Amino acid sequence: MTDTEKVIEIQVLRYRPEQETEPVLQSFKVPFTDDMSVLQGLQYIKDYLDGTVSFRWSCRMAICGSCGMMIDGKPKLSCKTFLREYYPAGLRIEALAHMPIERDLIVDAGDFITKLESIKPYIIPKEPRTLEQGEYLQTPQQRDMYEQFSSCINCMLCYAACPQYGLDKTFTGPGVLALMHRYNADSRDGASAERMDLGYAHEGFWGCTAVGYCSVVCPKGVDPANAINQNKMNSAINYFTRFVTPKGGTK
Amino acid sequence: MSKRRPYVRSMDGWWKRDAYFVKYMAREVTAVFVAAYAVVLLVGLVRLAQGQAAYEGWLAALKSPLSLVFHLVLLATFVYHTWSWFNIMPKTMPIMFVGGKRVQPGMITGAGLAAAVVACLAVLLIVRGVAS
Amino acid sequence: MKRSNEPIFWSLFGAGGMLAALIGPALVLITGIAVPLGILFPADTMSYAHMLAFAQSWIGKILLLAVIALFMWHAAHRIAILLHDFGVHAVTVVKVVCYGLAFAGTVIAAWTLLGL
Amino acid sequence: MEVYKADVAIVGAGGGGLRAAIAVAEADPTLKIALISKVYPMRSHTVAAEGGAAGVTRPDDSLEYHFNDTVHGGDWLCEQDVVEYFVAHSHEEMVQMEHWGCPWSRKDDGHVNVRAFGGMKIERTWFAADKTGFHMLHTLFQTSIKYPSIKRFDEYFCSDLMVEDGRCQGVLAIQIATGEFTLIEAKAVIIATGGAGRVFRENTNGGIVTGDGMALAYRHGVPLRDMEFMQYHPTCMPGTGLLFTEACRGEGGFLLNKDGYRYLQDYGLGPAEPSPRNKAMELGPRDRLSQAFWHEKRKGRTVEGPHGAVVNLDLRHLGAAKLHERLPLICELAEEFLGVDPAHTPIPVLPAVHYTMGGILADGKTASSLPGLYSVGECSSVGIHGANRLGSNSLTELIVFGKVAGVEAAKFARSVSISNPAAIEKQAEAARTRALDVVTQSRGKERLAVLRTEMAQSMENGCGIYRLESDMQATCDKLRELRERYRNLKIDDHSKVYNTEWLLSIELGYLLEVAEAIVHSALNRKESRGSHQRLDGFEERDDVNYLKHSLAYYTGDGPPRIEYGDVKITKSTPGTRAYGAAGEEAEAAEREREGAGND
Ligand SMILES: Cc1cc2nc3c(=O)[nH]c(=O)nc-3n(C[C@H](O)[C@H](O)[C@H](O)COP(=O)(O)OP(=O)(O)OC[C@H]3O[C@@H](n4cnc5c(N)ncnc54)[C@H](O)[C@@H]3O)c2cc1C
Ligand code: SF4
Ligand code: F3S
Ligand code: FES
Repeated sequence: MTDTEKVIEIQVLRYRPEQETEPVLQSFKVPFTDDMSVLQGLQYIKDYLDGTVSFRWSCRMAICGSCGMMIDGKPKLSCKTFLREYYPAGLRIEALAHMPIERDLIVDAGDFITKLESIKPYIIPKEPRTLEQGEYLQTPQQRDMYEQFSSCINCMLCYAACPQYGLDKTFTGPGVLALMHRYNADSRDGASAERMDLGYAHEGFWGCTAVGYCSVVCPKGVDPANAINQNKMNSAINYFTRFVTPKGGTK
Repeated sequence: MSKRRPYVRSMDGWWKRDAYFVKYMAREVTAVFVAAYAVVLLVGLVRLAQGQAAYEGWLAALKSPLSLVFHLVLLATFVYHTWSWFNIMPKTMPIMFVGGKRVQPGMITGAGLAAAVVACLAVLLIVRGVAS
Repeated sequence: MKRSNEPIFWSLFGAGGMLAALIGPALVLITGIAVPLGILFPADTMSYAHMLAFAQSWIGKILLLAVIALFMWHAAHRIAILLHDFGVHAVTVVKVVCYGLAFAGTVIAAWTLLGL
Repeated sequence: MEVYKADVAIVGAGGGGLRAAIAVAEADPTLKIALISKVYPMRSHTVAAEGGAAGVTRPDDSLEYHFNDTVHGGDWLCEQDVVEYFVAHSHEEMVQMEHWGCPWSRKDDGHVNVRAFGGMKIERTWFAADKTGFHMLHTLFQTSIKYPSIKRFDEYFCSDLMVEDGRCQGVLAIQIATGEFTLIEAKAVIIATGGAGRVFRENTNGGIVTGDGMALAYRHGVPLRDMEFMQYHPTCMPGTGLLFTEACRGEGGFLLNKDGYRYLQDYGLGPAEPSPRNKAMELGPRDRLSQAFWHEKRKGRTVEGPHGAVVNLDLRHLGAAKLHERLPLICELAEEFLGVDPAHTPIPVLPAVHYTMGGILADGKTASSLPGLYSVGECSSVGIHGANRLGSNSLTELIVFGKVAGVEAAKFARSVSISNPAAIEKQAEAARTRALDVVTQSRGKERLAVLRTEMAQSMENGCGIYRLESDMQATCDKLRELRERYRNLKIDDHSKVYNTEWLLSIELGYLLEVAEAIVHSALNRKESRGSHQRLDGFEERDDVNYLKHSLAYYTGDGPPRIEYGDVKITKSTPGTRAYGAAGEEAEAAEREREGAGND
């Protein structure tokens, strides 16, 4: 930390329900070095300037999904966004868009969790297997069909990016639909027909208008827009053929 | 008892918040021009059914400077439509492999745009061929 | 959960969008710019006689109906979403109006073509 | 106060807690499970584990090899009967994870692939690219959703255990969103709160890894075992301490000093060969590698970086394609945090605190000395890590012993009932006042962050890779002082909704007490073993006096009382830990000896 100390202005959108009726910006001056993340800037504020600033964080390595925020208006993980990118102009940090603010930079994640729970995010085996029979065989290519969609860290950046979710909270939303596709596309699973009940509904794939911003902001390359929109074709085919193909036919 | 009071922010004017949203809206707005063009053609068709005089009135209207400017705008929006259509195309396709290798999104967009160029040229050539 | 009827409209939207993306620019160029200006194409390309013959052929009828109707359904779907995006909350009204107009356009086009 | 009546309460929803919850649910679906976590389950630090999880898989591997690697690696301070159980059940638990959907990396024929890890004789580490912990945690979390009997208390912070009639009968938790308390009555309690790496300055751990469960059990008289053994991981990011997984070396990475020389060959780990050989050079055990770094630094052969001395982790010869397939997260970390592309430039690394080998005393079935209280995962000392954990054993520990904890706690819960609800509620009221006092009674001027920083620095000085009595004593004194100053905190935040400063100050209380247990256990162990290495006249292992577990007991405001417990030896008597060529010779000699004995 030898470089001469630079100072950056960080504006934080504060909201303390016991104090404020609506969010207000508060400005802090933070000394920083080039290897400091935005999260470290916030930690500096909390440690030395104002202990009441609240935010979530844990891993510091872009894998736990806690630290999503709007940084200069874009949804980002604060632990892998660096202060140097905003110098000398300074930056503005707000809670993730489209979700209710509980306090400061903390949003209510309850809706996301409820939706995640609703899609049966677990393997319902096509052919049950005992432990003695060992693992299911799955070729690397079969694994590739879903692996990308299983990389979701539940950071909700895509929810903050998706205007359709912002406009209509009944929409299941990008991250959770990507996880639904992750299980449907897994060669071990046999329950896509069950899950697709939701997929086929207005709250499922059809709530998406292919804005595509979800995939742009996703820090893990999940591409939820693809997970959703590739299913629209399947859903349409199923819609028109469901009376001729009596059972399933969803894959 | 609980002191919780979650604050819900307004969505008003959301499309102005991010350059990405502006681009998305531009893509959606092309639909208005597609509709307009369909109406122009529909009017032409109805005129055609009403007889030669009516139809030629329509043809004459197409030649007016206002109509020409309007069609130039239409052309621009149609080109933008084509570009944006194939740009989101990769999102609408399942993951594909060719020779064990994942097909990249750029390739799908490129192929789509190439197909559009070929189709447009074909239309132009066929119309010319038939007409002369 | 209730199955959405979107697939019907989405399929028409998709077909229209694809058609517009593939040949839309060429059509606009021909009917709206080149022919009116009398460039690139023979002067009588869109003459009454030519177009009448075209509209009376089966292939012509199908092509004209496809372009007009699908373009309209494509546009109707997007405009309905656009209105929703701009915060018009009367979803059903918007849909009835947009899809209603596209339906009307389709009927008129088909009726006219059949009468020729 | 809100009261929830559960049969089994589980504190912690990382890999260990989730596996235990599923085990309870499967053992008896009528049991009500309360799964309490201060963060949403998928934020738990299991998510950060990169490399993989061990389980004997290949035909040329054997349970005996895994046993020996574990016990030798642990410098014979392992409970050998527990290790035997562990290695025997590892593979089936890994298969269970596969059935639940974990996206293990595969071979072309569709079978699960295994990779090499440090200190291992045969490759046996199951992996999901370099996001193994992430995939295991999400698989377990998502699978847990299937069981209706699991009631989650997400973002509830556990502040105390309820002990009545000599057994543990519940926990008190703060709902972080409201600042209100919930008493969770339970017939059995499992602690699965993870490690305590945050007592040190430079570490690979997440902000939530603050030893909470250890401190809670400790305060209620359960001893913390073998706390002096803290694992340093040799390849971490300078400045942040973030981890570059051992799999970097498993895949063939080299460690180079400032002259580009593979210095490990100077420390009994050679000979240096171009491709990785198990249990040699870069694939030696973590304690040895971290110690070698320390010596290189003393010799002035490390590179000076902006955050102090580093060596280079060279992955260039693996090629971009393999790096992106096998180590994508590593590439991402190196590029984003350091601006280094590992395909073209070596990564600067240094050792940082990584894993807490010790923990809440637990028998082979995860039961503590307090009836009704169980522990699993990094917070627990079930006895398989000894003085130094073998890489990739702890993820497996989570699922093998998570299941055991669930089954045992379920059994116990069915055999008892809540004895005196009124008394428990009274206890809870008292505990609530204590927790609130941290804020309401704070009238001093000590800043939380200052105390935390001083503690972490002092722990690094006194309990680092090499230890001296004088330094350890200084750290003991410092911690006394900090515990004193802790009473005079200045808290800015007096609100209820998401008052994170309040929780941080409760956590600091936990950290300080766990830190004391660590340094006093270290000071009292007058020998060098595994990750506990002394330079003050106790450089050798002393099996006569110290083939013993240390047990730290809470004494209230005073320093912990250190006692010793026996180590269970079943089939491996203490020998020399040798790696590289020397290791192979030693092994051959042992085989001969054993062969002779059998005749
Ligand atoms: C960077 C890194 C890489 C690693 N790589 C490997 C590897 O490759 N292979 C391997 O075998 N091991 C690895 N490890 C070790 C292994 O990942 C951990 O030991 C293990 O994941 C710990 O799991 P756990 O379930 O015990 O705890 P955690 O996953 O840490 O979970 C702790 C849980 O307890 C909860 N909790 C804590 N305190 C409280 C409280 N007061 N109130 C309520 N809830 C509380 C937390 O919310 C969390 O849910 C690695 C560790 C790190 C740090
Ligand atoms: S899809 Fe991407 S952006 Fe959305 S929650 Fe998952 S990781 Fe985050
Ligand atoms: S941004 Fe939203 S509208 Fe669809 S493509 Fe992504 S979910
Ligand atoms: S702190 Fe874990 S993702 Fe940023």
